[in-house]
Amino acid sequence: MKQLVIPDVSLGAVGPEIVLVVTAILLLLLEVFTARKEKGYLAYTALGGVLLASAMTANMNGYTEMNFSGMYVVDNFASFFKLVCLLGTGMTILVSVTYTINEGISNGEYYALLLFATSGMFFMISGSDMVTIFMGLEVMSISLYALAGYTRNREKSNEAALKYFVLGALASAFLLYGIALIYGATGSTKLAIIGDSLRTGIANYHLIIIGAALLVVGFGFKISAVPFHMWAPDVYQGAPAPVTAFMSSGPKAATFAAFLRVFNEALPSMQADWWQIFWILSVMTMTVGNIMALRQTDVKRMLAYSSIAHAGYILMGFTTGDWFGVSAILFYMLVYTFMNIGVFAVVTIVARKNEEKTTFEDYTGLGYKHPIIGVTLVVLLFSLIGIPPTAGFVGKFYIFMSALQQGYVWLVIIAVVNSVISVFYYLRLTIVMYMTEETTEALPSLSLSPSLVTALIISIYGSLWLGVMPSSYITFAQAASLIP
Amino acid sequence: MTGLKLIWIVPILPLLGAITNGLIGKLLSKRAVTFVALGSTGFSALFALFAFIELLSLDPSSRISESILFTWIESDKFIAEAGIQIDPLSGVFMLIVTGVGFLIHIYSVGYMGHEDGYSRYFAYLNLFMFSMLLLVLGNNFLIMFIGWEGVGLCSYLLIGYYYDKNSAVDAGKKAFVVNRIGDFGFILAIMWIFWTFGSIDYTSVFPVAHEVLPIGGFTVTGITLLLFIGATGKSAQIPLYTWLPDAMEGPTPVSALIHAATMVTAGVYMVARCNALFNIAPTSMIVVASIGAITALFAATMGLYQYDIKRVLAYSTVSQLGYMFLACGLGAYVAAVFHVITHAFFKACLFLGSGSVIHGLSGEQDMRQMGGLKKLMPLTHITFLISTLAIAGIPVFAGFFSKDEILLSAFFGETQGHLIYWALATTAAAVTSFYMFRLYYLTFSGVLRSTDQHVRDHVHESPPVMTAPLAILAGLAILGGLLGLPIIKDAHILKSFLAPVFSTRGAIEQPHPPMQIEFLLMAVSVGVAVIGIMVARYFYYTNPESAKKLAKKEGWIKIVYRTIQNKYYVDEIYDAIFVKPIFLASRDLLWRIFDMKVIDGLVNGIANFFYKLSQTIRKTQTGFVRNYAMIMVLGVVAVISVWFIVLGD
Amino acid sequence: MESIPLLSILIFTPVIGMLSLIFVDNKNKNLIRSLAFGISAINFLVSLLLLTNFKTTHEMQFVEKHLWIKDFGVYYSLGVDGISLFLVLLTTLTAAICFASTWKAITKHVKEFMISMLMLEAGMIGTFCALDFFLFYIFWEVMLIPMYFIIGIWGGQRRIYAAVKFFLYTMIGSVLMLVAIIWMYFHYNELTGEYSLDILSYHGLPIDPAIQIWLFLAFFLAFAIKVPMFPFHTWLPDAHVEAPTAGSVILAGILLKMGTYGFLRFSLPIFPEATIASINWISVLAIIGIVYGALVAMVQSDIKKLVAYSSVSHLGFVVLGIFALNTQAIEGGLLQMINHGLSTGALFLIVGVLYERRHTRLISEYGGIAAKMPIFAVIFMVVTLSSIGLPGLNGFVGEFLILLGVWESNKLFAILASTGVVWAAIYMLWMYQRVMFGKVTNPKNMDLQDLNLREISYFAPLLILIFVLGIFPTPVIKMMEPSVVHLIDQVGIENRKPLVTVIKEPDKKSNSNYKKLISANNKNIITSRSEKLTKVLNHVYSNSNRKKNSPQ
Amino acid sequence: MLTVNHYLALSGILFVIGTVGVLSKRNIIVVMMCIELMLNAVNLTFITFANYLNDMTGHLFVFMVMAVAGAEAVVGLAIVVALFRNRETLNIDKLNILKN
Repeated sequence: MKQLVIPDVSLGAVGPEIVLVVTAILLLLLEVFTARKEKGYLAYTALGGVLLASAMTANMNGYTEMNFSGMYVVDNFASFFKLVCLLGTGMTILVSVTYTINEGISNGEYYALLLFATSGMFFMISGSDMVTIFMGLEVMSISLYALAGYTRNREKSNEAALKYFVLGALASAFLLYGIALIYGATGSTKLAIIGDSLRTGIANYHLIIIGAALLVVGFGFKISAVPFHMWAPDVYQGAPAPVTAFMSSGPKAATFAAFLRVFNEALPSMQADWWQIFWILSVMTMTVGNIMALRQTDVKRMLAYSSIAHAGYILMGFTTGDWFGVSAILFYMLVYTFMNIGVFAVVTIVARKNEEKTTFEDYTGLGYKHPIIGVTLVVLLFSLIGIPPTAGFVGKFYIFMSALQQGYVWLVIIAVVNSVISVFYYLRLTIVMYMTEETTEALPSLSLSPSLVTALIISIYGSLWLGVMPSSYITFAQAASLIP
Repeated sequence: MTGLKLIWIVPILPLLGAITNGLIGKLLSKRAVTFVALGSTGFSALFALFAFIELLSLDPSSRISESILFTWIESDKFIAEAGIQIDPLSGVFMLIVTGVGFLIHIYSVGYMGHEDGYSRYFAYLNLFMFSMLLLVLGNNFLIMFIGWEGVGLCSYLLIGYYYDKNSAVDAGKKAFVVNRIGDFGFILAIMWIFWTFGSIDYTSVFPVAHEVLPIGGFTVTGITLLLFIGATGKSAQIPLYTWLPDAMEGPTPVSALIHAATMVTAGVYMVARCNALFNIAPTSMIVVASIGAITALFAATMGLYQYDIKRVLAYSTVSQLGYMFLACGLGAYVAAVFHVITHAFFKACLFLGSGSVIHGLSGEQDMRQMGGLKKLMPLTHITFLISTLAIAGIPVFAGFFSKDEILLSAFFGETQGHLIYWALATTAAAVTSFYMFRLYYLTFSGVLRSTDQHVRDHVHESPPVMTAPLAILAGLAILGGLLGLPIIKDAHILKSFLAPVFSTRGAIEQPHPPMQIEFLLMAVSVGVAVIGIMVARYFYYTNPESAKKLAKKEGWIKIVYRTIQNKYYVDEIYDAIFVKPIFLASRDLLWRIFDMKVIDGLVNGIANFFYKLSQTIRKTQTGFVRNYAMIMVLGVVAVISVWFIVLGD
Repeated sequence: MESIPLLSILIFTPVIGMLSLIFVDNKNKNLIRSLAFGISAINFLVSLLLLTNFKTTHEMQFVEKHLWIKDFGVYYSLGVDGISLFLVLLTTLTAAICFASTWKAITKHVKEFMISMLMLEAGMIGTFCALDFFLFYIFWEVMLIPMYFIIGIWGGQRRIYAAVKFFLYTMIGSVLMLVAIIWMYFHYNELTGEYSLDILSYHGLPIDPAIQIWLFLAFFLAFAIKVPMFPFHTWLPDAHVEAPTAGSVILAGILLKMGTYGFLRFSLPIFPEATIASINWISVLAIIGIVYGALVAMVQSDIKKLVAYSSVSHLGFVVLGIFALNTQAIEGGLLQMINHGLSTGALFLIVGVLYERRHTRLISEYGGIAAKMPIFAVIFMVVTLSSIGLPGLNGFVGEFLILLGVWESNKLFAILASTGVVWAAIYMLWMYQRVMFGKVTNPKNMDLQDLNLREISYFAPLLILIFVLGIFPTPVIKMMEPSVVHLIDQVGIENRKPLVTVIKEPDKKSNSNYKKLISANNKNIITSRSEKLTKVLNHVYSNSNRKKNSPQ
Repeated sequence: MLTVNHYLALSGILFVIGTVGVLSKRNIIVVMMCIELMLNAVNLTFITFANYLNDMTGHLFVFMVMAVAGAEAVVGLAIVVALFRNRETLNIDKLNILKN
């Protein structure tokens, strides 16, 4: 009778996750016991939880440890991504404080779901075993399905949630099938062991290929890479604005982390094969994302395509497959989160009650009526295009450098042409804001709550300060890129 | 020696006059403006005289003095100083410009008295004096070029003085553009000279010209031809003369000063100055001579049937310039300069005379409206007659001596085909005397034919301020000849004075025919002139109707009459060949089609391509979940198959 | 004097001015205008300090170098030499004049306009002084944003089309340049072992000529669009016609010089073989630009478009001069850049004056203005003559030196280019005649009042400079000479010694098999890392004792 | 005698049937059932491999998948209920407000 061996479990490593989950549950309970009117402070408790978690992850920086018998790893790479996700969640909470009150949606569960999704992301990021990654992915996805359809009375939101659910489930089925095949071929689901067995060479190589391809599909769906991006525009447009902001930053970062970890740890020996796949994926994603965004009339939908395009730029970092490319992805992800959530914050402000003000025409004369919002949006847009002194430029510069270092000249040229195409639709917004003759009816005054202002300030800080003085963040990203 | 060092004052004074009149002219009274203008030109003339006398005091061999003010452009090896050089040639021209210029200034006071842009006129005139002096006194090609374009600018401004008249401004623009075409050749020549000699100063280019450049070589011919293009532009020779007749739109004193005496002779000065280059480029000499001769005759014929008094004089200037270039082409630079001098006197006098006629007839320029002014304007008549005799080449008058020298050098020249030049020149002389006397008889003899009553009873002799210069110029037209009279055993004053400038290596030896052959030639030329006068007298004095009958006759005479009348349709031909096609080509071909359609079309096309592409791809986003799922599954299949293909190679 | 960071002051005074303007409320427009003008005037005076203690050597002066991004080897390094000194001065002068000239022109959103102009000024000065590729690229693109807004917001009817076209044209060029910069960055690392983006250390870097051509083309496209050279010029007329007066003055005065400055600072010294190989086709393009620009200018009915096409023609001269690669031609080119800035800047101010009075730019609308506005007529005449290149004024000196230099390198090119001198006279004088001379046909022109004192005050500096540079160009040329001679030595192949220690000779690998080589050495990077990984794992399995310092 | 390949083939077929079901079916509930079918197909593969490699991870994974499938079904049905309340239809082709 084998003696029961209790595996050594150090709860310290999973401290941040625990904090998040506990806060989420606390929120659920609190919502039941508090009266209707002062629901506001729930958001701030959620924010408190996020800040505590980020404090804990920050102090774990620079400390690497394999935990839960090889299923959960804590290293610089993980803590960097976790901080990025926390940043995304924190800013989303700030944006959705007034949103939830205006829309009259009960905000207890809303923040709980946000925190659950973030904890799911954490598991994905630190998972060094397929099981953990899968579990993290599912926890995140399911809470996002619920969040997407949170404003029940809106048809768009329901439709978005359903589409996201059906296609998400389909994608995770493919992912699972991939994991199963790789498990079958290599005999384990631990990334390190998969990597070893691949290096030593295994019999049925075809199984591995199909498995890896299915992995690419599963993860590709989550980051909306092109053949699997169809859900993104509809879901981004349908879901409530703060949720879209959250969806476009947090989950993407987590999926990239898992993607990187799986492909750089488990399947490095096949790098010679999968860089072509990523090369094609990146080009397709960039080009389709940018071209589709050209003729959009709805700002949220345009931003959906722009986030697809940015996923394309990030995929460029994959093709290199060396630490320089990974650090480029890390830095770009950080900058991207700042920019994207900032833009969605502005969209939320302009959309007002029941989100009907999201077409381009609704932004006419915004630059003059609300100079602060106008300038912020301009800076964020130019950062999305990648014009210097903004952080977007440094991010793109870094990614192009990593690609060019490996000699992918044509990939960079295509990316560069894509960013010129992207100028078209980003500038259309500035044209509407500043250059068209103002319509007679005055734009109603927009409510600027302190939390929204803080979110905007953070995004401006991220877009400009990182653009001017990025060196400390770059060193942090480079330190984090060495997956042990 | 100090006089020569201060030579700078001669050009600077008119410049100061121009600046004062230009900037504050409006505020000053008319008297003050006159004082400034005349003062500056007067003193400049005075200083020019002192300098010239001081130059004479030097012994002939070292009659040259340079004074450099500052370095204008210095870039690595290329150095262009702002320097003035006075030597016999520039001395002579300086005197003409300042002398005749001063007289014309005095005349203009009377002529332009009642104009409102009075200060503007004198500002431009002084500026012209400055540029012309700079041109003549410059010590390197670039300074000459500044003067060159400066005079072009002033002629543009002065021709277009009556800027509310569109025809005047058009004429000004035409003059500037045609000059610019000439300058295009000149500037290329300067560059070529710099890169062959390493410098553009006269003193370092001319002495070594014959060593550096092989005689008749490609470079020297190229340089000289380009220089000559510049000269034709400025001195209105065959290809680029069309601007001079139109330049008559400007006020008459302007025509007198610029388009008779000084500016147009700039080309002759340039060719004379570069004689060292021209002498070693025989082909260019032939080109210069032949263009000179052809222009002489061609322009003379065009002068035949003009009815505007100033146009006749304009064509006669073009033809006289032809003579000067013919002389240069034959190597007789002295004869050319001599003719420049005499021409300056009598042509200025003719123009001012016609000016006083026009002034008298309050603006009437058409000869058919004139006549019988002999009695009404005696002084103008006398001076006009003297100058007409001078230009016709009647002995005693200056014209005869200078023109005769040119004919002489043509007759005895060594360049082959020189006899043809002589024949052309002589016939041109005949035609010249004919149209000059036609002009004389139509304006002064007979009875006043003017139909306008106002003109008829306002005919008056011009005030002394206008007739005094006329008298002086008429006097010079007579005495001018002395310069060339071979009194002391063929020691032709001017020749000996200018000898050092023109005695460069390769200069064509001037013929010294025996006395009697010289007299024979003189007789021929005088005879030809007299014939011209007689014919003119017959048609326009004895029986005026015959001229009209002749004009009516059908047949080939009509055709000839018509073509000459319309100046051989040269203007229309130029328009058709150059102006219209370039304008239309650039408007429709270059701008509308190429710029708009091709380049912009391409740019907008690419933008539309992306727009259409995005339109088509957007259709795939149908909104149906099942389509999305289908594309996803296809994506999966694609990824797997790509992976296998990749693995395959 | 060396201690004071003059160049940073020059760049950041407008930025500070910009920020201070934000707090001025929108209402009192005159305070905003005078503040903006004050700032740019101070900036101009400060830039004069540059002139006074500029030592005529070819080395960079007023150099400032601080570490900026450690990981990319990017430094915040500024410096000025003979080539860029006068362009900086031209920038500060034109900017100051622009602020003075837009007193009446811009009425709506004055604050935003002044902010954009100040940002533009900072960007331009930065581009001229940057000595680090990264910094240069940042300033190069920073200029785009304000110019886009200036054309887009305060422009004419088709301003949006013109603004977007301007933005895209410049963006495509500069983006390809970015790819070239990054490529060279790694090539530099291969040769010398360490990372640097400092422009000067790239001078004379041995690059395999086959690749050098591609890099040269990338840089050439960026600068050719900016110049604008012949095929890429169609954005200029649109941008000029639609931009407000101050915008087109700055656009014509300075932005066009970025392209030619780029050739001098980057294309010539860094890619000498490629430059020499491509002299001919570039000169042909330049000549086409000269003749084409002039001919099309002749037939324009809108004054601004005419002046825009004349800029294409003038800058064709400059490019021709630069690629003639001898001292006279390049010095002529540099001088012509300054002269063009002055004369075309003045021309646009003149069009602005006319537009302010009659709100139309069509030549047919005018006629006989000389009678009504005599002072204006004189100023307009002087500026026209300077832009035609009348000797004695500044235009001639530059053009003559260019043609002189081009004559030495290729006679035919010189002859063809010289026709440009004739075309210039034709279209400018014809335009001048139709606008100023003739009778006053249009009733609206009857009561045009002449320039007031303010307007004359901002024309004065330009006119004085037009005369001074025309008569005394030598001091300016003397200051440029050492830098130009040094530049020509760099292009001359024989005595070019790389400034930087080259570890190994650049192996002649062509670009295509570059990737196979890369993916091969990529494997060994990964394999080395995974050994480390397995060690960690064995450690975990072999002894399951707990880690020492788990994060309690 | 049933070898590993047979089981793998079966699970592959099941997986394909599930995918085709998702693509073709109009009723949302049926689509969800097909997704469950696909997940169970994957479970089958896991068990075959776990048995073949006689290693416990496979079996562990199956439990995880079942738990996830359950959670997913719950949230999916909640969404469907909300959707039905608004649109009174379960036909997936009716849901195309958000397009191009």
